[in-house]
Amino acid sequence: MFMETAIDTPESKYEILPKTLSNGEMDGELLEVAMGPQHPSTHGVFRMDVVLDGEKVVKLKPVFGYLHRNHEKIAENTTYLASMPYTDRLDYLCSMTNNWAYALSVEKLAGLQPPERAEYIRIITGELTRLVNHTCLVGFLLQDMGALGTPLMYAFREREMILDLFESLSGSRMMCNYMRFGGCRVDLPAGWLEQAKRAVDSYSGFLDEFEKLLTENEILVARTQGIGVLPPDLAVNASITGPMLRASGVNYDIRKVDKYGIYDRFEFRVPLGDHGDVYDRYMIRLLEMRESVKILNQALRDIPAGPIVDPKAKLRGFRPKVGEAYGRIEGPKGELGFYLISDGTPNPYRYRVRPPSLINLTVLEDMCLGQDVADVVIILGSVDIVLGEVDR
Amino acid sequence: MIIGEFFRGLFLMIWRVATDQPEAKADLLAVFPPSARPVISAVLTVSPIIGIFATLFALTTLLERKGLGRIQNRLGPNRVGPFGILQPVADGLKMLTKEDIIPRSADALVHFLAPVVLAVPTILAFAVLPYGRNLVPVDMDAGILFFFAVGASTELAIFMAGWSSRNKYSLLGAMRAIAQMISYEIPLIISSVSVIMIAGSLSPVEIIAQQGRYLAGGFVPHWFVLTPWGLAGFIMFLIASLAESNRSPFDIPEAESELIAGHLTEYSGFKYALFFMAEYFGMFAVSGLAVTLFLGGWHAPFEFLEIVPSYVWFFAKLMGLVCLFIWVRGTVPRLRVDQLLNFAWKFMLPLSLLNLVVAAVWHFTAAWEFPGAGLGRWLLGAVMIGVPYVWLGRALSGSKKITQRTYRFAD
Amino acid sequence: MLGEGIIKGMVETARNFVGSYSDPERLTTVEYPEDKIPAKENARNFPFLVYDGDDAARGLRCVACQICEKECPPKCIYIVKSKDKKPDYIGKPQFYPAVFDIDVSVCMSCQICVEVCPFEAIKMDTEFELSNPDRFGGLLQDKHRLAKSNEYYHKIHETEAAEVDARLAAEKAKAEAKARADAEAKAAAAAKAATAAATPKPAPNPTTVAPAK
Amino acid sequence: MNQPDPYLVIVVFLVAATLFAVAPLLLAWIWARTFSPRKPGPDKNAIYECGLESKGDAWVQFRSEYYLYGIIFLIFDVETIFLLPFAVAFTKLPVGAFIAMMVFLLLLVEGLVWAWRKGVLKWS
Amino acid sequence: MPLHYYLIFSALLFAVGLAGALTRRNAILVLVGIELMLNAANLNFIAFWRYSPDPNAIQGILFVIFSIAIAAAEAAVGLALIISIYRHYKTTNLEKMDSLKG
Amino acid sequence: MQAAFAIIAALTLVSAIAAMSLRNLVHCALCLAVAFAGLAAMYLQLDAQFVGFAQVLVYIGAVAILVVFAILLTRSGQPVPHSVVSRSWIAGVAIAVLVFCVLTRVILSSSVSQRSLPAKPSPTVREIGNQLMTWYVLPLQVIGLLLTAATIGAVIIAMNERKSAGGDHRVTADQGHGHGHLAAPTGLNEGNATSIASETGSESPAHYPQPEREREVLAK
Amino acid sequence: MNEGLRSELSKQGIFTTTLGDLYNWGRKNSVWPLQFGLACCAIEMIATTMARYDLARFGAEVFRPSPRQADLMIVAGTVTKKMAPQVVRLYNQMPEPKYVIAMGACAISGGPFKQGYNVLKGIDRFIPVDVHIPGCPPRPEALIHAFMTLQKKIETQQLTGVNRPRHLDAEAPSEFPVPKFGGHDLEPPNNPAVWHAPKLVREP
Amino acid sequence: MVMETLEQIKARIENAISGAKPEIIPNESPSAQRSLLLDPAHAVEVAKFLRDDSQLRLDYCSNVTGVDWLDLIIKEKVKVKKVVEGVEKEVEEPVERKRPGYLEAVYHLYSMALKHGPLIIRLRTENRADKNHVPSLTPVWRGAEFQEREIYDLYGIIFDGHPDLRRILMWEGFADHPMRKDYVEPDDYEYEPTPHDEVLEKTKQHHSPEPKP
Ligand code: SF4
Ligand code: SF4
Ligand code: SF4
Repeated sequence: MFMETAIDTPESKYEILPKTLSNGEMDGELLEVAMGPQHPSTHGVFRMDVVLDGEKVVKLKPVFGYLHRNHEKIAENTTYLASMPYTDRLDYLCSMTNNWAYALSVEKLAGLQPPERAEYIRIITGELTRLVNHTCLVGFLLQDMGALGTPLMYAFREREMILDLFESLSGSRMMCNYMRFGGCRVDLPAGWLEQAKRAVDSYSGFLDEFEKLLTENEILVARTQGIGVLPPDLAVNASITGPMLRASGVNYDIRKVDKYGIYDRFEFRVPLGDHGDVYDRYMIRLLEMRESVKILNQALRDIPAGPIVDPKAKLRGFRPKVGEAYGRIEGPKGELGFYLISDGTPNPYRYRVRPPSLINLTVLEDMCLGQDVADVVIILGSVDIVLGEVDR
Repeated sequence: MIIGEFFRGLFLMIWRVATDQPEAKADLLAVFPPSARPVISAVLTVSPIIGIFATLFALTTLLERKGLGRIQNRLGPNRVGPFGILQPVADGLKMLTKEDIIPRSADALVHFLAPVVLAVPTILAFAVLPYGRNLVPVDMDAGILFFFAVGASTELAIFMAGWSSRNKYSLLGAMRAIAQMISYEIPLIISSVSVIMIAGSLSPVEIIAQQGRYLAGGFVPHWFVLTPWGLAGFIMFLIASLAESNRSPFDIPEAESELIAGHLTEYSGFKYALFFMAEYFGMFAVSGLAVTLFLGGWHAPFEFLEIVPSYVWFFAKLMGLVCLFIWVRGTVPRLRVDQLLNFAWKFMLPLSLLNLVVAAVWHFTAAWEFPGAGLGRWLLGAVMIGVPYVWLGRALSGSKKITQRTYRFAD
Repeated sequence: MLGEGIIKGMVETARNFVGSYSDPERLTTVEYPEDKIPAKENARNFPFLVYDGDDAARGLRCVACQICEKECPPKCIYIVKSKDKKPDYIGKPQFYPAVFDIDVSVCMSCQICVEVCPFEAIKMDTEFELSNPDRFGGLLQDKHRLAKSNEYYHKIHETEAAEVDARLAAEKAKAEAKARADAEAKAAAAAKAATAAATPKPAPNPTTVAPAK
Repeated sequence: MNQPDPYLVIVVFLVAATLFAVAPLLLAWIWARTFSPRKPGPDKNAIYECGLESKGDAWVQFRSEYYLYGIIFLIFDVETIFLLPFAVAFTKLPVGAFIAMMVFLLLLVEGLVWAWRKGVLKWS
Repeated sequence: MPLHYYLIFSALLFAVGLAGALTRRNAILVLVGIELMLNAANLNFIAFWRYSPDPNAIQGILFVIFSIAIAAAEAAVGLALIISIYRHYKTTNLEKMDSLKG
Repeated sequence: MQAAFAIIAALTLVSAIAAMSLRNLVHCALCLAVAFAGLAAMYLQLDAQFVGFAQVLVYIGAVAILVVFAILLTRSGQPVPHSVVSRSWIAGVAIAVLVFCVLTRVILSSSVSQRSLPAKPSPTVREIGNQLMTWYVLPLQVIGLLLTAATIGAVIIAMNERKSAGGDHRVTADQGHGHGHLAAPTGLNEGNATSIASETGSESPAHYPQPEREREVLAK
Repeated sequence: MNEGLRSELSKQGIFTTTLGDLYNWGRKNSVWPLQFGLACCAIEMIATTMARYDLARFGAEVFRPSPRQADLMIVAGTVTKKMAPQVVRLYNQMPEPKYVIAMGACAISGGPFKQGYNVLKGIDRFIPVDVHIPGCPPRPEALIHAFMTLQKKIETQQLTGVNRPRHLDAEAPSEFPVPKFGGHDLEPPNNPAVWHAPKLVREP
Repeated sequence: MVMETLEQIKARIENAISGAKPEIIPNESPSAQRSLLLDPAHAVEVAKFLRDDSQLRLDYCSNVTGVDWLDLIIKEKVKVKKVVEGVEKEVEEPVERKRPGYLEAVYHLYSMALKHGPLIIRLRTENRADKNHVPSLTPVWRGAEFQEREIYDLYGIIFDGHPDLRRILMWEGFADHPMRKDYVEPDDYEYEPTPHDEVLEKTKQHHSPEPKP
């Protein structure tokens, strides 16, 4: 009798767990709680409609769209170049990789080839972005676990160092708008490489500190191990990508698979988890950061001199040929792809972002069912979403 | 004339308190008619305590914010008054003038009463703590029991707050808070029972008196924390008191990350401030009790330091513990509610019961006379509590398959 | 799993706490209104219009070609081209913007206007202390507020401004050379009694800033 | 020794604590009366729910876990009122009394262990 | 102060508890009424002990302690029963329970 | 003394009556707590310090909480629409009044009840402990047994069957998913995965059903 | 303090003036923001509270998750039409005195996304905004600057008199109607009591 | 690992599933990503084949998106033989061909197991108005779940067999599908500090230029 009142959508996808006990007795009532859109731990304006049985989650529906900013529509009404600054605002923690993915797709569409130095710069900035993203993620995750800001503060301390680099390179801390079709906007300013080397060198130290602070912490371990398990077969089928996929043990990293840019020149490994739980996702990100540091060291060592833009690239009056292209990179959150259809005009006919954050949320409910409410927030945190990208 | 006497008495009282002399109030009381003396005397006892703790509360909030700031590589409040010292005043003023919202569907009376009912017992708990050599407001035979009794009544206040708000987060938070507080109350009491066993009294004054001796030429105080059972009891007491005062990592009831602000969600204005204050008062009270039970109360750490006024030591130790709480708060994440309850029932409770046995053994082996007996006793106690600790810890974490992990790498 | 992890973490926080008193690495706070982090060379916030010389009205480099207006992604520039031409600071008659407004409450600091401007007339400012209780009065900037001198530009973006100046000088030299050549050619042509008129346009497109090295 | 009656001090404490808690509330009320009027409204006084309109009642039926914990707590609470007199008298008591107390405790612990085994202490 | 003050007060309390237990429909409140009656009895114990010629014979106190323990156990079991019944019949109303009979 | 008694008695009685007559059960429980507190104060007045505090500890700290839990668990928190008293409430009140009258008569007629207050006793807690552990050891053990029995009994009664059956949400939840036809990927870990060095690697798949084929690949 | 203000103050009498000063001092030094972020700007808002910029120096690090305890709503990010009712409701649920900072281009005007069909063109269409910070995102220092601007604004408010701020005026509204979802747009698309479309100042 | 060519795949699909008629859509841009157009009737079967076939194993459906193709008037000049003034001549004559509009769902498939891809498949609706159904591929690839919902929300394609087809980004009760090319945005530019012509035009239609005081 309470079923009707508590659960609204009759066509809901998941069968609702039998609430009535075998002998017809019932225990407790379902409590419907909205978590979000203003909620301390949904990382922005995300909402989950959670149905609780005591503390257990029996149903969870993500609700999107609170940050639907019509990015795709705006991009279809404007030029290819003018969309570049908008990509910064997709996943606003990783503007460089967004730029890169978009530039890569347009280059595919228009047949441009960035020069060597530009490729190196892209790798450097891209991996720095990965560091920023993973660091912040871990900080936020711990924040969700109730660690009162300390890990987050340390994370942001390091983030500021990298943002300084970005700012002196592109002029803006977060919204770099740095890459261009066929290259990059400006060359590295004097002394940038040295500064970057210093930052990268100190990063391992920071990671050590971070791990000392947390990785062995009993509370963290107890809170994360065995929570939000994502089996690999489901992960693949649900198109999960990025660290979340690899935490489930599937070896798929587009940097290795597509070898886009010049990733085949670098030596790095792809860490894989065995359990696919929150702890694995946390650890995979820490390990990936260490690999990123490796890549950065190589790239900073080897970067050649030379031009930074493909001479064929045009800034004004850019009109690719009729056709379509899909380009993708391994963003910090997963596969970030851009699908473009050109009809020969200066504006793309169709502009589509494949948002890893959104698609990684497909399995949110599967991971949360049967867990506690308190786990929901850390599971969500471990998925690593940014609402700008989820809702676009 | 009377006024002169009054001020002389007042001055003498302050002087005597400051110099640790007994009978501080006598001269001042002489001014008043005998029938009024008991009440005046009580008021003279009570008002400074509340005043001091209110100030301490203000300072602690600031200390906490600054301390957390320093832990987090930043400065913390420093612009309101010199070094930000007036920050709490500004906060208080603002809270006082803030609009007070009572949700429409809430139970207005209970909603109003909850913060009051919470604040009163926590303040009452200050009644039995001995603050200095001659400074104990109420010396009762069952003082410790009184402390626990008033501590127990705060749970109802939290329930009132959560229930009357009629908000889902509030009610969930309140239920969690109660579950947590009742679970940790038992370890809290039992871990102090070991002290009571050895001291043989429920009176805080007596317990402190038992810790007043010094060993090794005045350099090793005879505090209970320096015995194996005392140390174990102290640690358990601290953990339980963290939970009782809802401090991180046990701040589940107001777990921001899922329950907004728990039972406080619907409280605004000064009612919220009262909750906030009660949390800190609760923290002071349990720290005060921990100091009394385990850290020798107002006794100095070394004999030659006894010349320093005793209450200085008491408050120094108290603030030391408060700083420890802040430090913990700055470091650890929060436990989940079931883990927390598990921890209380499956770990703290057995160990605290075991600690009683250790204390008993300590008592029974007091008669040992052979050379090295002291050390032997110590080691015996340490092993008796340490081995089960390790075993239980292993067993509990093992049962949840919590392990060190290694990771594969693909090239 | 017996509490060592927590102890380790507490040691780490304690190190940071103590370090915050001795080690500047561990006390990263910059007390903003008194201390400021020095602005980076490339830092950008909102555009401003560069003028040469010292008369803001005359020296504006902007010729109201409206390219930036068209390219600005959120369309926050509004230009009305003058009907007449006015001599600029070197005396060359040019169109000028009768109205040049930027709504900084919309501007996304993307620098695209700067990139597309063929005349090096619009540049990015580093000023950020613009918060204002008045939305329309305070944040809609007209050309008088936008105009900043070339010296100011040099002050905030030293290297870039030097490059720009060099480029402009080179262009000017080239244009003059071309004009001279044209004039000579014209003279020659006139001698041949042919009609030829060329208005040289500064064609090269300085969109992507050339490599610094 | 003119130490007053302890209960008198406690009563005064009680009164003072109540005053201490109520006085600021009163002050706040006076402030609101004189200067800043309270302005209740349908939205402001609605239940907060993450910015959404609240739906469903919060006063729902809870699950019995809470009660199970409550039972065990009650039993152990009662146990402490036996434990405390024992503890106070402990130093003067024979070993036998200690053993008797241990038996008493063991009985209760047995209940706890039983409940543990039974999965009562599993918050699900 | 004579003893009968306490005794009459205790009788009053007992009567209140009894009236509640007899009149309320809700099973929980019936239990609460019983609890009140038990408390009234406890008060008697204490009062008699206090007024006994040999106040150092503390049986009265011990009795009350035991009585508190028993009352607590009773409350635990009683409330558990109510919860269990509620689960069956979805009501704590005694009259309804009567009519359900099942 | 008299005044204190009067105040405490009045408070206790009023809250007891309120506890028995209010409509909202949570209010009843709260009033009950006040009544308990009043009784504790009365114990203190009678110089039974230990019992007074024990009363607060057990009744307010535990029994009241239990009552509150029971109220929330049975959803009795909301005021009910119908009358809260039973149909025969007049009879109930009458019986209560009758009992009170009889009791009062008995009390007033007894000579014992006129006894006045003897000297202040000093029942220290130590005394209680001594007596408890010597003369009353047997009752103590009986109480221990009783409490244990009460725990077990109450838990059995209050616990529902599902708990003892150990049903796990996840299992059901997994079965409940609509997508029965997950692609079974194989060879995901193929080839390059170096050193499966996990200590727990062997037990990890227990968390989720790993497709059979994948195991084979891992084994290769 | 300018002359007019001074004369005004002398009219009010010394008591209310000191009281008012005290009140303003307390309010301005203890502004607790609502823990509420919408988009990219929220990241910079978080960065402002972090070690490098440390908003805590102003006593404003106490980000409260519940609007009941918050004084300041920093609208940090794009307010979409789907989100706007929630924002308004949250604002309504804050106790007086309450302030709003519109942080970033989006919150002021829709910013870069103002051409979007689901983007609200400025939160000041529904609730009164105290301080606007342009920028996309504004630098953390800009937020601190805005915060100080707000403090200055609070400082000059008077306790009594006709110029007293909204929250001290019993007649002034303290909550604003929450817009409803319509077929294509919010209904109403703005609150005319709060937002006046200013005159177009120039010829097209 | 290299994937088979599109032609090979097409042939194998035709072999394996009788009645399926995939069609290759060319792509002349430098990316050369051609795609397979599937007929809705066999789409699910083909998708299953693509996923399970041991050589393809396209287990990972990366990107799903909608495209709106409006009715297109294609103007061509066709040579027609005509009798003009009695003489049969070849005359070029403008012909207007109408390609009816349709909605399209595009799926980008990769293989995680064999690490190849992409294979692009497309599904088309019959028209843009009422015959806007295509089969849902969510039962084959869970990853398509939210993306198909999004397409439904923004383009209005109805996916038959989708487990939970509701609006995802816009609110319930939203009347239109905003990403369609012909969607008319609500006019809420009552005031625009930097008004461009089209904005002013729009404003004029809906609002009196005189704002309320
Ligand atoms: S910076 Fe970008 S948004 Fe701002 S005016 Fe220039 S082009 Fe427009
Ligand atoms: S592009 Fe440059 S010259 Fe042209 S209008 Fe804009 S600022 Fe002026
Ligand atoms: S103003 Fe810019 S940074 Fe801020 S929310 Fe809008 S787009 Fe993001």
